[in-house]
Amino acid sequence: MNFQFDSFASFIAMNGHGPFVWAAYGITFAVLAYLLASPLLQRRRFVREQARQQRIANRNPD
Amino acid sequence: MTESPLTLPEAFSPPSTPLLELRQVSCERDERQLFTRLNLSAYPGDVIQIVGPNGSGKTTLLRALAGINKDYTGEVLWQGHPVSSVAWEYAHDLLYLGHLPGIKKALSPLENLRWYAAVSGAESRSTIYAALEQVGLYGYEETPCYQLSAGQLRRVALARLYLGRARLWILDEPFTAIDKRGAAELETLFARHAEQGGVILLTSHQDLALASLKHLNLLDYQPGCPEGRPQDREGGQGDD
Amino acid sequence: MTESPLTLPEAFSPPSTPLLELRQVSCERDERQLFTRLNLSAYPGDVIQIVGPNGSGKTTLLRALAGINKDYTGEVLWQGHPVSSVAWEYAHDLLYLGHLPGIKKALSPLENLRWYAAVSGAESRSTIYAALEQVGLYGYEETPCYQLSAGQLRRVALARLYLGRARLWILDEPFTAIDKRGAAELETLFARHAEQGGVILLTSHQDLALASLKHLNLLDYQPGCPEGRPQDREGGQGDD
Amino acid sequence: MTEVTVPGSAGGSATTFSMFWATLRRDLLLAIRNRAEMVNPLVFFLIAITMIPLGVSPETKTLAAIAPGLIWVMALLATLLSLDGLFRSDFEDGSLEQMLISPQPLYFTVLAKVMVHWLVTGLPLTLMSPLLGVMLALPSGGYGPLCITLLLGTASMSLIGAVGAALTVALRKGGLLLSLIVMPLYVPVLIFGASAVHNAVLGSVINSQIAVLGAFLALAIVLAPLAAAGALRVSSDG
Amino acid sequence: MTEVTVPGSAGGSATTFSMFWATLRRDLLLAIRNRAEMVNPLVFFLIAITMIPLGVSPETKTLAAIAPGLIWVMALLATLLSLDGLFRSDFEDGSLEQMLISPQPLYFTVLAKVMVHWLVTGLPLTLMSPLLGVMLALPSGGYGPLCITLLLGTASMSLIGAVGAALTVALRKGGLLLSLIVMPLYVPVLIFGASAVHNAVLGSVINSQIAVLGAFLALAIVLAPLAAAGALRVSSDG
Amino acid sequence: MAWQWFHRLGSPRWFYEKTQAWLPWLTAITLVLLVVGSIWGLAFAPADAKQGNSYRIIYIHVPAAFLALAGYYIMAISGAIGLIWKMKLPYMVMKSAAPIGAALTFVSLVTGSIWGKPTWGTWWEWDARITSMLILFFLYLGIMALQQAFHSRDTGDKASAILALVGTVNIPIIYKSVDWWYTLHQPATIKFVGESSIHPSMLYPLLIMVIAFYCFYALALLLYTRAEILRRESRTQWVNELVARQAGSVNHDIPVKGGSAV
Ligand code: HEM
Ligand SMILES: Nc1ncnc2c1ncn2[C@@H]1O[C@H](COP(=O)(O)OP(=O)(O)OP(=O)(O)O)[C@@H](O)[C@H]1O
Ligand SMILES: Nc1ncnc2c1ncn2[C@@H]1O[C@H](COP(=O)(O)OP(=O)(O)OP(=O)(O)O)[C@@H](O)[C@H]1O
Ligand SMILES: [Mg+2]
Ligand SMILES: [Mg+2]
Repeated sequence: MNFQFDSFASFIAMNGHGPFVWAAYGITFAVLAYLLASPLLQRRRFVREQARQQRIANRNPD
Repeated sequence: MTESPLTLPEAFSPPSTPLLELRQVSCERDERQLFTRLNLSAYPGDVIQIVGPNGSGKTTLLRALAGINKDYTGEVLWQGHPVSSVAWEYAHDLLYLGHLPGIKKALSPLENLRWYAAVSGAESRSTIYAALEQVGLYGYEETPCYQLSAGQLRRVALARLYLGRARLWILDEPFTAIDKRGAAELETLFARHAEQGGVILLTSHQDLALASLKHLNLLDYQPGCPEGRPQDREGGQGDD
Repeated sequence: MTESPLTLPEAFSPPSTPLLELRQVSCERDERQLFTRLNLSAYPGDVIQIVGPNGSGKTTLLRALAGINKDYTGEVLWQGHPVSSVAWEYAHDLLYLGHLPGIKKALSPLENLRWYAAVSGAESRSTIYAALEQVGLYGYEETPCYQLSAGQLRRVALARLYLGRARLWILDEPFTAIDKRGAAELETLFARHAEQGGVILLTSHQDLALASLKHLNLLDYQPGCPEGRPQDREGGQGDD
Repeated sequence: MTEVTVPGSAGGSATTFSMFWATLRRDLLLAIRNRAEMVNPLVFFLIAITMIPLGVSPETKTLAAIAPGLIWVMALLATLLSLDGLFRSDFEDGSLEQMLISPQPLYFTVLAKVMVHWLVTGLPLTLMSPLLGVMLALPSGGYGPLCITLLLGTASMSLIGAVGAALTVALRKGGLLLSLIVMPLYVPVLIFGASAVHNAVLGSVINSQIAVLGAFLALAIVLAPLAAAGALRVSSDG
Repeated sequence: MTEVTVPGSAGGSATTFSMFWATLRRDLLLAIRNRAEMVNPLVFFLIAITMIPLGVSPETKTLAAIAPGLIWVMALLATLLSLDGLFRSDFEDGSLEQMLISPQPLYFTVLAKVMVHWLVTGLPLTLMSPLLGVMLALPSGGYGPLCITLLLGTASMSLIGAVGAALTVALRKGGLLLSLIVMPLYVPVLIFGASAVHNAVLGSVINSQIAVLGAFLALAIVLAPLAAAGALRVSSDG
Repeated sequence: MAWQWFHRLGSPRWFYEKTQAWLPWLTAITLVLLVVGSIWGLAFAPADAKQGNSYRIIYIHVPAAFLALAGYYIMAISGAIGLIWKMKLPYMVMKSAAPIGAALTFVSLVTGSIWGKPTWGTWWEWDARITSMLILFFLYLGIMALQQAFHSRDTGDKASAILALVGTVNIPIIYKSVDWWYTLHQPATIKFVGESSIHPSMLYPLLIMVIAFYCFYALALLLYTRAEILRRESRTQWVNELVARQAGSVNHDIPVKGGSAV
C-alpha cells in the first residue's frame, strides 16, 4: 500500500477528475458536518432560551 | 359480546352503580394542565351542565368522553366497566353533538338524517319526518341544507335527539343559534330523556330552567385550586 | 369626496336626521318573501336588537345592510343619503361581524388584529394589546389561533370593537360561545358606544340587560302579517 | 360473528354492513347532487392531455411514441387531485367525528367512500381514455390494454390515495402535500400500467403485467382501508 | 386622488395603499407560517416531472425532445393547482367579507395577494426549472430561455388564475372547476413559452416570443386584478 | 431482564443520561474511521483500470446509499414501536432519523450525479438504482413534510409513523418494479461495472468507510434525539435542573463538539 500519486499537485488534479472527486467529497463532508452541528446548535439555543425564561421566572415569582 | 348485563333502557341500573363515572380524569393540552383529578358520577336521570369560562376545557372534556380524543389520564367507566373494554356497547349508547353540526349542506335534512338513522340502527322514514317536525322544520324536509339559516341548520342536527335510542347524550353548546322557543322545547326534551333514565352532559353559557339540573364547574378542578376542594366535592352534585 | 357634512364622531347628528334609515326594505330568497316594507330609523345612541325565530331573515337583513349582498328592494339611507352614493364614507363608518369570525387560524391574535387595524386606519401596537386585554385574552396575544377555544376565537374577532372608530356596528349573534362574564362586558361596551353617539344593530336569541335597548321583530314584517301593522309601528321603537 | 341488536331499537338492527350501505348511498347521492364537481377530474384529464400537443409538438409520430406514458401520467394526476376531497368535507362539517365514534367498523365506511370515489372518477376516466388515445395518436393495438390497465390501476390508486387523504384530512391546502405523500406509492402502478400499454402497442403479450396490477389491487383492498382508518383516527384529532 | 383621513382615527391615516401593504405583509406572514405548504407546488412540479420518464421512457433522446414542452406544461399545472387556495381560506374564515366591505379599493388587495402568490410559487418554480431540465436531459441552449419565459409566464399565470380563483371561491372542491375555467386562458402563454424554449434549443432567435410574453404580463397586471375584484364581489355572495 | 431494558427505552430521561457516556467514544471512533477511510481511499487505493481516479467517489457514494436505505428502516421501525407500545422515545428517534436519512439520500444522489459526469458524460440518467433512490428521497420528504404540517406534535408523530409503515410495505415493491422497468427499457450505452470485479485493495477502504458511516449515523441520531428530548421534556423537573446547571457555562464558554458537556 503506497501513495498513488507522483506529487501533491497531481493528487489534487487526479488526472483531470479532481474537480469531480473533490466536489463530491466536499459536499459530503459539508453535509455530514451540518448533521452534527445542527443538533448541537439546537441544543445550545434551547438551553439559552430556557435559562432566560428561568431568570424571568425567578425575578417575578408569581 | 362481553358481559354487560343491562342494555335495555327499561331496566335501569340501580342508583348504586352510576351509568357513567369519571375517576381522577386529567387533561393537558400542549403541556398546559386544563383540569386535574376530575371525579363525576352520572346516574340515570342526571342532566349535568358543565360550566366554566371560555377556554376552561369544556369542549376538550366532552370530546375526550365521546372518545374522539384519547389523550387524557384517569379512568372513564361505563356501567362500571372501563370504556375501552365495552367500546362497542358504549358507542351504541352514545349520541354526541359537537360544535360542528355534522350536516352535509348539499343534501336535504331528510337525506342527512337517513344516514344517521342507518348508522345508529334503522329507523323508518316516518320517524324522520316526525323528528324534523318536532324541531320545527316542517316543510323544509327536502330543502337543500345550504339554503337554511344558522339556526335551522343546527336544528337538523338536533333532530337526531328525537331519533336515536342512545342513553348518554353529550352535547356541546346545543343552544347555539337556536331561538327562544326552540331552546324551551329542547329543555322539555332533556327533561323527558332524563325521566326515561338517560344521562345528559352538556355545556352552555346560558342558564337552563331545568329543575333536576346539576352543575359541574371546571374551575374547581384547575391545577391552581386548593388541594382539598375537588376531592370533597362529589362531581355533578355541586351547584354554583 | 362627496358632501357628507358630519364625519367626526363628536359632532352628533341632531335627532331629526337618523344616522341610518331603512325605507320600505324588502327581501326575498328563492321566491320566498322574508320580510317586506321594513322601515327603521336609527338615531345616534340607538342599540337595536333584531329578533325573530330561526330562519326569519335576520342574517339576510344584516348582510344586506353591510353591503355584502345587494339583492333587496327599498332604500337604505346613511345620514340622509342613499348608501350607494356615500359608499366610501359608509364603509369607513361600518364595522360588521358576521357568523364567521374572519380570523386566520395560523396567525396569532396580535397579527390578525394588526391587519384589521391597518385596514381601518393605523392603530398602534399598544392599542391592540389593550384591546386584547379588554376581551380577556391577556397572555394569548402570541398564541396561534388554532389553539384557542371556540369562545376565545370569537373574542379575537370581538376585540375589533375596541379598536375601530366606526360609528355603525352590525353584529350577527355576537354572544355566540361567549361566557356570561364576557357577555356582560360586551353589553357595557355597547352601552358606552351608544352613549358616544354610535348605532348598534345586532341579533341575538338571548335577552340583553341594556336599558336603552330597542327591538325590531322581523315577524311584524312578514308578508302574511296584517297590512296595517308594519306601517303603524315605527321600526326600532316597538318592544316585544 | 355475533349478530348484535341495538339496545332498544324498535325493529331494525344495525348490522356491520348497514353503515357500509348507508355511506355508499349517501356518497353517491352527494356525487350526483354535485354533478358539476364530479366531472372535474375528467375535465382536468382532458385539458391536461390537450395541453401536451400544444406544449410539446403536434407531430403524430412524436405523440404516438409518448401517448401511453402520458395518458397514464395524466390519469394518475387526475386521480390524485380528486382525492383531496375524499374525507375533507366530512371533516369540515363534523360528519367524520360521527363516523369515528360510531359503533360500526371504520374499515367499511372507508371502503364505501373509496368505492364511490372510484365510481365517479376512475371508472369514467377509464371510459374516456380511448378518446384521448385518439387525440394523442395512440396506435390501434393500445386501446384495449389501456382500458384494462386503467380500470385496475385507478382502483388501486383510489385505495392507496385514501391513506394519504386520511393523513392530510385536517390540513388546509393538504392537496399538494397529499401529492408528495402519495406519488411515490403510485410508482409501481404507473410503471406496470404504462409499460403494459407500451408493450401491447409493440405487439408483446402483457398477461404478466395485468396479473401484477390485479395483485396490487387485491393487496390494496385489504390493507389500504385499514391504514386509512387508522390514519383518520390519528389525524382528525389535529 | 384626495388623501382622505379616517374619521376620528387618532394619528394614522388609512391611505389607499395601507391595505395593500397590510395584506402583502399578512399574506407573506401566512406563507412563512405555513412553510410546509409553501413548498408544495415545487414538490408537485418535481414529482410530476419524475413520473414522466417512468411512464414514457428513460431514454435521453426521447426525453430531450419533449423536455421543454413538458416542463412548461407541468409548471402550468403546478401554478394552477396552487391557485385554488388563493381566496379560499379568506372566504371560509370570513376575512373575504371584511375585505369586500372595507373602504379600500379591492384592486390593490387582490394585487397584493397575487404578488405573494407569485413570490411563493412562480418564482421558486422558475428557479428550480434548470434542475428539472437536467433531469429531462434538456440540451444546453435551453436553460436561459426556460428561466426567462417561465419568469414572465408564471407571473401572467398567477394573475390570470386569480380571476378563476375568484370566480370559484364559493364552491367546495372548486379546484378542478378552476382548471376548466383557467386552462383555456393559459393556452397562449403556454404556446409562446414552450415554443420559445424549443426554438432556442434549435438555435433560433426568440426575442419576439419574449416580447409577446412581456406584453401579456403588462396587460394582465392591469386587467386581471380588476376582473378578479369584480368576480369576488359576484361569487362570494353565493 | 430483557423486558426491563425495553421498557426503560420508554423513558427519555434514562436514555438521555445513559447515552451521555457513549458520546465521546462514538465521536472519536467516527472521526478516526472517517479520516482513515477517506485518506486511504483518496490517496492510497489504486486507481481503477477503466474509470481512473473518478471511481474514488465510491468511498462516500456507496456508504451513503447503504445508510440512506437502512435509515429508512430504522425510522419506520421506531415509528412502529411508538404506535404499538405508545412510548414517547421511539417517536423522538423517528423524528430525528428523518432528516439524517434524507440528507444521506441527498449525498448519495449528489455524489452519484457527480460521478456520472466523468463516467457517463451526463449528470443524470434514469438508471434503476438512481430512480429508486430518488423515490426514496421523496418518501423521506413526504414524511418530514407531514410531520411538520400538523399543529399538534403528537398527531404529527403518529401520522408520520403510519406513513413510514405504509412506505415500508412499498419500498421492496418500488425497488422491484423500478428494476423491472429499467431492464425493460435499458439503453445499451450505460452499465454499472460488473459486480464482483472490485480488487481487495480497493475493497478495504470501502469497508472502513461503510463502518464509519454507520458510526456516524449512530452519532448523528443520538445528537438529534437528545436535542429533541430536551425540547419535548422542557417542562419537566430534570430538564429544568439541567438547564440551571448549564446556564452559566453555556453563556461563557463554547461547548466542546459532542464533548462531555452534558
Ligand atoms: C440504492 C442506491 C445506490 C447504490 C446501492 C449504489 C451503489 C453503487 C455501487 C456499489 C457502485 C459501484 C458499481 C460497481 O463498481 O459495480 C455504484 C456506482 C455508481 N453509482 Fe451508484 N448507487 C446508488 C445510487 C446511485 C445514484 C442515486 C447515482 C446517481 C445520481 C449513482 C451513480 C453511480 C455512478 C455514476 C456510479 C459509477 C458508474 C459505474 O460504475 O458504472 N448511484 N453505485
Ligand atoms: N343561500 C340561500 N338561498 C336560499 N335561501 C336561503 C339562503 N340562505 C338563507 N336562506 C333562507 O332565508 C331565510 C332566512 O335566513 P337567515 O339566515 O337570514 O335567517 P336568520 O334569521 O339569521 O336565522 P337564524 O336565527 O337561524 O340565524 C331562511 O329561511 C333560509 O332558509
Ligand atoms: N388544538 C389545540 N392545541 C392546543 N391547545 C388547545 C387546542 N385546542 C384548544 N386548546 C386550548 O385548550 C383550552 C381549552 O379549550 P376548549 O375548547 O376545551 O375550551 P372550552 O371550555 O370549550 O371553551 P369555550 O367556552 O370557548 O368553547 C383553551 O385554552 C385552548 O387554548
Ligand atoms: Mg367549547
Ligand atoms: Mg342568522
